[in-house]
Amino acid sequence: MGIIATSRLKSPWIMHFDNSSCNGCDIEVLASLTPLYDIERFGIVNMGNPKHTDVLVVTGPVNRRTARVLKNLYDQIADPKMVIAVGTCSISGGVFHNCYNVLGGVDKVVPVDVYVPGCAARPEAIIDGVVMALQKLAKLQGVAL
Amino acid sequence: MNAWIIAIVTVIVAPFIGGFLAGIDRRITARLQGRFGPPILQPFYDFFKLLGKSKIAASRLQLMWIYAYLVLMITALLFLVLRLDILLMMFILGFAGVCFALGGFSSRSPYSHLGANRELMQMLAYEPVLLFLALGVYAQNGSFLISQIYASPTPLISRLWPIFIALLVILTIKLRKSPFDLSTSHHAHQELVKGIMTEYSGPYYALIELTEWYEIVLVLGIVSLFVANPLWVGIIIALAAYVLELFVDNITARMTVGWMVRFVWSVGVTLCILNLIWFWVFAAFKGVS
Amino acid sequence: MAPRTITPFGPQHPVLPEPIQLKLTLEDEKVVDVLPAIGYGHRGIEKACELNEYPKNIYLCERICGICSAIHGMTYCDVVEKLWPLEIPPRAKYLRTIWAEMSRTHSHLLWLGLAVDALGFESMFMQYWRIREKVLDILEMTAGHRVTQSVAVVGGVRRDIDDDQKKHCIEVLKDVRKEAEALNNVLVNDYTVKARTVGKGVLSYDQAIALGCCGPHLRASGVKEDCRQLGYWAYGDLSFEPITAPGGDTYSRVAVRCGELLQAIDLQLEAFAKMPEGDIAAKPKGSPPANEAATRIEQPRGELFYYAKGNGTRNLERLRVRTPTYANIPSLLVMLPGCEMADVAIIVLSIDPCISCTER
Amino acid sequence: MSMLSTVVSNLFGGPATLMYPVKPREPHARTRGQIALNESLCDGCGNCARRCPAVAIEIVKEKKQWILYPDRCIICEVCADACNRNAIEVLPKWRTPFYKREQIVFQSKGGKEVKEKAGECPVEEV
Repeated sequence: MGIIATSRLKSPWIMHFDNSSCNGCDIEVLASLTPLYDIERFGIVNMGNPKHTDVLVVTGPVNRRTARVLKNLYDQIADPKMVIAVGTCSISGGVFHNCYNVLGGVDKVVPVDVYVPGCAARPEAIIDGVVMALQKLAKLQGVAL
Repeated sequence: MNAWIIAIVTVIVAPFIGGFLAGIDRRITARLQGRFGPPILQPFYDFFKLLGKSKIAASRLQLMWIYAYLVLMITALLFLVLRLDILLMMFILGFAGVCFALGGFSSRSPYSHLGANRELMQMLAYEPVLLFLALGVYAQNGSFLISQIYASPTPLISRLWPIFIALLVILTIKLRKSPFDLSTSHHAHQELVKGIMTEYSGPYYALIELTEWYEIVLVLGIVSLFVANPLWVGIIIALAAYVLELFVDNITARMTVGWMVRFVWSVGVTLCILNLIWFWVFAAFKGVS
Repeated sequence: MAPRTITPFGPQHPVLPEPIQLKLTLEDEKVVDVLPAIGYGHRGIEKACELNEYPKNIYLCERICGICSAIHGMTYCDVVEKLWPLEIPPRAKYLRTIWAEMSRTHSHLLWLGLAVDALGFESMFMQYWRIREKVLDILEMTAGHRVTQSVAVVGGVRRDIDDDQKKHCIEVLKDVRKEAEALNNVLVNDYTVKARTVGKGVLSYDQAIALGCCGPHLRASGVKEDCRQLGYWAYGDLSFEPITAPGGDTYSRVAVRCGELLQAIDLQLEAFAKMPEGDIAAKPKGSPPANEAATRIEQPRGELFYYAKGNGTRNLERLRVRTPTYANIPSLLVMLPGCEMADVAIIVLSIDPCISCTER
Repeated sequence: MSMLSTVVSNLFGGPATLMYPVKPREPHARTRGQIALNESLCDGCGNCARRCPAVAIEIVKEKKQWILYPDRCIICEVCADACNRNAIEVLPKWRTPFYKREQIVFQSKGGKEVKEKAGECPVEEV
């Protein structure tokens, strides 16, 4: 099992889902794939398909319509899976706290492992967030990162 | 007895070569795009991680097709390394492709269906060239046996270079590189998500990756047949062709299925037919028979 | 007749980073019908703006859209200023223009990257986004954040661009212009890109007007209309002509945005050269009076329309936002039927969809 | 096909990647990363909390506490502009991600008296 546990930490495939966010964090998630940040250095690939994903990256506050979609996507991901909430509004609703269609943070619908604050979260912070998610996974598995 | 050892060694070593090549592919692709790129061993990390994921299958049937795809691909590779019949190898390879497409059809996802449709269209494009290649080998050596290619003093490329060019074209399809990464693409920023592979997850997706590694070795092995004597020249040519594909991948956009079939049939198949006609006319003038 | 399948395109899809669903009815690979299902991005910002005190709404309006957030914030300030009415200082006008054009530069670079990515041209996507990082860097240097600039306040702008920053900005912009021009030449002349875009998703001149399209999408159909021609902020002092293309197809839209990218950089350079000295903000007195006002601003995606009604208190009576993407979505119903599944991604992206703007 | 020159120059020009965790990027002076309170200057007037668009600041006047909710803060810097005593600092370093949503409590020391109106957090009715 050792090699599988190590490999898990070296190859987190992410899927990005945008629940009604303002696009700020979405483009920052995309920007972290591009040459200047290049998160593929850590083996991170944006798969865009829940069946191949390990880490669900969620941006934006959950609203009444995307809550069902988010739950559905989370259920389709095979274990072990992690969820990262990127951006202030995906953590708590942030500036949209008094919008009538906003339920609040992502953790109202799916369990969140790491919260990446920032509005919009910087690519560096997103990299930090993924690394912290991996550290949590490593701790759960009892292997060193 | 000797054949058994070669077969076992091939089955074990080929995935390592394929995975290593895939890792180099990702690194070079990243460098071509101005990025740093993942570690060379990244495909292996991906593979083992996928093995450790929980098993979710959209349908039991697709698993059968995936196992068949893997077994047939290994069989085709064994035909190559054991220097058996090239025509039969091409048909086994074709059968493997059909199994993969049927696997795509056996779940209900529309993306998977469209991907499988495109996979069949891709086969329609590359199968004729592979068969013409087998015919060309027969025309030159009078035998379909790969061992004859190795025994023959004149390399295939000296007379079959048009077919070699056609093979380079379909290599793009086989390696799923742009402009022909239609049924599925490596980075999945595609209108069909992951196309034919959309519905596989976890260990089953790892099996597909494993099969792809065998496939890389197999198609590069076919390329290396063109200079079979000495073998190292053939291997260098195969690796050069692989790097060429990486460049082509990075300087072209993805084309459509119709364009691909038109292009391969008009350029690839025409080259193959002209090659064979020229070959036979040449032979007739020489008065061989 | 081939069997029909209904393929959901979205709300989660790797090509579209945003939640919009298109129910595509396909015959094999041919799209025969399309039904956009929107509402995934709806938050209810207009209502929330009525609950908030009016200065807070700047930051809420900026988060209508993260890509053109500076423009949203400044447009909101613009419409609230019209309630008094309040004249902003000339330097603030120039600074707003510069930040708006900087947003346009990064938005168009972003769009060009996403569009070529939808064509499967990953290496060019990486190049456009690499250049874009330079623009984001000067945005961060001048405004304080890469994405949400938060530079607007009612009465002017919050931050000034000093001489060192100005010099650095001009340097970077010239560099970006050179690189972007080289890449644009590659893009518009590339055979594979042409093969995928020429003649795809055609929208004629009359259709574009009848469907009420706006922005580069409209100009790509040959309609010479640009809100910046109204001369708001500093645009009256700057010389530019709207860039149009006659084709009305996806290729024309790519070409128009390539041209506008360079034009936006030229406008910034011109604005930097002409920028006067002076105050950067006027202080508004009290609350907005009971009055109504509307404003039209050219966003990277087209015409942005804000309507505000004050009632003399610190809250607005009503705020109405009409965003360009919302106006452009009906044109999808004309462009998509008849195309191939492979072209859906690029045609949908060719209107530069910004779903968070659309649904607010 | 003219992309070839670009990819070749990329291949030989080396990657443009900023090796982030090893070599972080120098932040600009104006960068809004996170906010923090200079506790000695704060007098608990509540301007910041009243103006915050995201209701991220809470002031408990009895305990002289200034509470920041980092999960709500959108780093718009309005609080820093609103503060009459320049007690709120904007640091260019972004806040590190966290596993749990926790509030950050600053104990204000300055301020002779706590004004009556302080601590009125505008929690809007929805």
